[in-house]
Amino acid sequence: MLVVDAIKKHYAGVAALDGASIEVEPGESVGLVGPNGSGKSTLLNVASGFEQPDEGKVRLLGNDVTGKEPWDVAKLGLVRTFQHAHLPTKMSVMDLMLVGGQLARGETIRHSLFSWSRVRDEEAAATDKAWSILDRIKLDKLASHPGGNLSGGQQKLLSLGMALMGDPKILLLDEPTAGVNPSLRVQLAEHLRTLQAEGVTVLTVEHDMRFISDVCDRVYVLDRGRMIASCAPSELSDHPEVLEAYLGRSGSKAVASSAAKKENS
Amino acid sequence: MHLRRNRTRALGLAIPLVLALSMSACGSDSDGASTKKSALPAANSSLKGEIKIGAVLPLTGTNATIGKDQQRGIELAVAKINEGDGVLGKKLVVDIEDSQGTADAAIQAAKKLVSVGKVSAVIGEYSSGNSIPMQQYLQGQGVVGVNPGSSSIDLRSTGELQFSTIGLDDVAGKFTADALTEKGYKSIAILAPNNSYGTGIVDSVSAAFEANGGKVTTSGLYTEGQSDYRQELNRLKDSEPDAYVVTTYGKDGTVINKEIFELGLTDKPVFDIYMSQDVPDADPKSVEGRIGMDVNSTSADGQAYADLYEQTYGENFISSFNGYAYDAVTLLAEGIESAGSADSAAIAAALPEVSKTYAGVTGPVVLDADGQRSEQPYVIAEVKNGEIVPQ
Amino acid sequence: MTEVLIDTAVRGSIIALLAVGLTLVQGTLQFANIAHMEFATLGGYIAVALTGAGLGLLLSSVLGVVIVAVLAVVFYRLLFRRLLGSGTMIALIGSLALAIIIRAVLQLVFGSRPRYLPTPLERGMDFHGALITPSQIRLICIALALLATLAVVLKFTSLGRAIRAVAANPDLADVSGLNRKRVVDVVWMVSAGLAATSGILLSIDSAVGIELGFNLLLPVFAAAIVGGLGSTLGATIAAYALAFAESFVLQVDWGALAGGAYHLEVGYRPAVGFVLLVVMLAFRPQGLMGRTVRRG
Amino acid sequence: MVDYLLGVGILAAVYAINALSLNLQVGVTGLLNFGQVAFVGIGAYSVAILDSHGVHWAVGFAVGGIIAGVAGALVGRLGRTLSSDYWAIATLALAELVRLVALNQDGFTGGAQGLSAVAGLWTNLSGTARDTATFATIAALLVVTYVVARRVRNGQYGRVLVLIRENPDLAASLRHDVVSAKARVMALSAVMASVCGGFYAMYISFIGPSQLLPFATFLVFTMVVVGGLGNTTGAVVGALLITVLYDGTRFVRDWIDISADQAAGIRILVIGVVLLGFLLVRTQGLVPEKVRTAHARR
Repeated sequence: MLVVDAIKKHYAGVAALDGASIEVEPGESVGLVGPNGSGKSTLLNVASGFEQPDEGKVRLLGNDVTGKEPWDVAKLGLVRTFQHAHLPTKMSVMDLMLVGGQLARGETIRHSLFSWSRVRDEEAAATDKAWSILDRIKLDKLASHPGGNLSGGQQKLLSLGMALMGDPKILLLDEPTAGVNPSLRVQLAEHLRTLQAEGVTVLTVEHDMRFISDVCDRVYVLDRGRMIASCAPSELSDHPEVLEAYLGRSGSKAVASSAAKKENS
Repeated sequence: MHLRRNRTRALGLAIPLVLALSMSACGSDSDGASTKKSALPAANSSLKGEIKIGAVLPLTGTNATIGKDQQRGIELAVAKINEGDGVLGKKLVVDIEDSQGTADAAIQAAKKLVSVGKVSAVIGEYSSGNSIPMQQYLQGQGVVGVNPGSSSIDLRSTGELQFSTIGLDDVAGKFTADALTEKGYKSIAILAPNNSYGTGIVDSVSAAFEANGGKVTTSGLYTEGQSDYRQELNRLKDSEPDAYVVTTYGKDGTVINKEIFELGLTDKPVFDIYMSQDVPDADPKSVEGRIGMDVNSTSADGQAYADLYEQTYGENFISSFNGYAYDAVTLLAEGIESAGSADSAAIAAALPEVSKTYAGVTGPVVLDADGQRSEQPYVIAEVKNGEIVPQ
Repeated sequence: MTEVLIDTAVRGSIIALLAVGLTLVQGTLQFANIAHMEFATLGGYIAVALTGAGLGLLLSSVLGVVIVAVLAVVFYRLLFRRLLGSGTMIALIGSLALAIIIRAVLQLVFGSRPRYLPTPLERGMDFHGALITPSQIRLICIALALLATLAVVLKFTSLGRAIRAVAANPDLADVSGLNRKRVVDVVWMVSAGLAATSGILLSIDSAVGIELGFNLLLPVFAAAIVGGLGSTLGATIAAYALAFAESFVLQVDWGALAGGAYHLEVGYRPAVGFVLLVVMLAFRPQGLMGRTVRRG
Repeated sequence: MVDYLLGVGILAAVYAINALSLNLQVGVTGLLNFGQVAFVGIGAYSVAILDSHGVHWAVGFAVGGIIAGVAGALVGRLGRTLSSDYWAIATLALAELVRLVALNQDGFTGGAQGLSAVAGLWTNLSGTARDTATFATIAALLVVTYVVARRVRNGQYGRVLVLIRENPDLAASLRHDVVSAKARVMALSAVMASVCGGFYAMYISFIGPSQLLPFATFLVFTMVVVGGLGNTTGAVVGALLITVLYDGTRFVRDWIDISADQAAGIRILVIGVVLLGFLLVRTQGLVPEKVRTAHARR
């Protein structure tokens, strides 16, 4: 399904990824964990086309997508979400859902000007679909609210809903539970399991180990740009490297955190 | 300013096309002038009805001082005419519109005069860049245009209804080229601003000088408003001519004159076209010994007119453009009188004929086949001890 | 060729002083201040006004630099902080508006004719076949001295390290216990002061006009971008390289390649920077020294 | 008086088209185009140059539209490698480049002198009738431009553009080709601006490099900001208000006794202060952008 092979990526001489690899099978739900600054976000960016690796390959459904534009990767069926949703305040929830849908005919200038009725029909079909997803994530009552005014947790949910509008084959979730309250977190975990049951492949970057063990079949551990473990979530504590990676450097967390921010910008 | 402007009445100080006078310099000019102002004479009460012509002048924008002076020339001419017999027994009215110093606004103003005021003739403007499109517009509307201030040779071809009461650059260019040849220069390098005035000067001087058997080693056009012109000046220097011919003004004149000195171009003769427009503003050291040409408009009528101007406005000429505007109005009035009607075509037909006998305040204004002033008095002068002295 | 080198040194110094300040502000606030160019114009006019009031040239110049530096902080606190709160785009439009306002005010006060500082007219000295005036030599020396001082301050002093820390990562500076606000104030003062110096030096060399700063906008921004965002060394190198390219392109007889004689119109000089910029972006989008310019 | 009002009306309509075009770029898509005047210039010069060679104006409009459209698309693609603020400077540079070419290539642009005697519209009419017909033409053109801008803004394409403005990464992750979307909206806006330029050259019968100064762009920016960034109606409202204000300040010398130089300074100052004031106090403009709420109800 998704193969990320021996990726190297440097920023100003500092290695963010140092030969990390990942392989996700169809229908799997895989977690990706690691301390701050270990390169998780960079890996996600490389996999989704937002950054080009210095070395290594990315394959998606048998296609080499290394260095492809993010929208081209997305068109193949890979949709990602972001750690911070940053949804616009000038667009309603429904509008955001619609913009997440399959590429609409009306997105060309010609069709926005001339193919009124066909565009309207498409839009109506997309709207129906949006309603069913909004019902499912329980945001239907907020459909006309500006997306940017929702709470952080609701924005995360909405981001997932927007991603689902395009019927993704594989979802890449970047810290889906960060800033989300416990009840929404439970909901989110349910949604992910349902999705997996429907055949959607999921790769989740997450700090919350309980969430990981709730939704993931398997988990990769990344540390300083290298993959140090791949196992079932329950086996994580058996790996000494993992423990060391998490606990051994907790003192320099502030530095690592800022490095991670820099990496994201 | 480095130098208090010293006006030499012998030099007409016509400053075609360019703003040579800073606002501050104008103020200091009027120091010695009488503060008594006399009102313009009232119109002859026997005049019945009106004959209306239009004028488009730069009343605002960078050339507003010139526009104001042109307006004065027009006022004086109108007062003189209406004090007498008017035009065709009617009172002459000149409707003045602002061009804002830009081409599009000048055309807008002309449009208004033609469509609302229904005028049959329009005087204007000052800058060639504005006068040319305006005259082309007027020609298209079948209205007579009289240019009292622009000197670009392109005005020659704006149409049979279009005239000029000021000599164009080909007249000035021929005079300059002959003067250069006479001084024995075999080759020259020319520098002029990159606008219609500058290109016109370069073309006409080059053509006339080459016709005299001379060689133009290089000709440069500089972009106005820069802080440095060494590139342009070095090109002039590298072409190694017998003499440099420059024409600059206001904004850039001082910088260019300074750099001419710094770069050692003053080792050879520097000939200045319309020298009164930049020499007074320059560092005296940088222009000492410079030669050049300027307009000379001393005539018997001219002196009386200058006195009238001073009496009316309480100061000397603030530019030399009022005279050409005065002549434009008076010539048009005589044309209408001679044509017997205010019909555009009739006026255009009459103008060349009346111009032959017309004695203008700026000297004779004989119009040639293209409707352009065919001769204009010029003078050669030299800078001695910081002052412009006729040779 | 000596002519080209002298031209490069003079113009490069002027551009470098402006580009370095621009890149410093860009580094700390992530925003390109278009009104930066007007600090140069302001400096020139303030020096003119002060000499007109009877002060000496040196004193007027120093005061001019100080006044502009203070004004810059005032502009930052009163305008830009608020504009930046509404987003970079708003701040960018706002800086354009401020630039227009400064020019309009200067035109109101000083008129549209250029003004001159009272410097003696000096004949250029022969330097290997080209002429250079004493004021140009002073200009080059002062500019190089200031650029060197800036480099030393940025590299070796605690203030310099603080500035670089803020530039490298605005969020981090708070963590490290730096007073970020003070650093930003200092950056504005330094960058505006350098710009004013540039404007005054140029005014001494030729004249100050309303368009002084705006005429330099393209080369200065080109140098800042080509040098790499936030990199003062890159901006300096790029400024001199750009000045050399400008001078060289104008000096070469392109017609000789085809047998004739053709020199590019001097009016095209500002275009050189733009072309250089496009070429740079095509081959090295991160600039000479800097981080990446590219954003997804 | 009628003619004066018609003149102001024509001017306002020309500016309104220009503002609609700029609003699509800046307001809707967040593309800070400081070189808008270049597109206007391309349209104006195309019509004027071809006219001087005796080519019908319709061909001039078509050629201008094509050149501007291609230029717009290329400029839009330049945004790929430039961050938004430097892209803005690059557009300013590009506009200056166009002006330099117009100024220095006098062979076909007429150089500093510009091109005059451009064939006008409605040459068979004259006087007020002609001005009325011209006004009607530009008003019709404005209505068409308004409808196009509004449909694009409010349709599915506009939805993508607003998302690109607010969060380009999110748009890209949802399979929207950000570069192409920007390039296409730049092309469309450039065509609008070039039509407006071509019309203006015909109306005024003249185009010269002095009309391509950056202040021309700045004036349109003020219109868009005052009207309300991102609001199509706002762009038209802003254009009307600023045209009247800017034209009105011409008379400032009738009220106070100042030199012409100073009057010119005041006119520019007024525009600058209005823009900065709106940015500081009422960033959203007079007619704020509405939240998109398509089909929000079942």
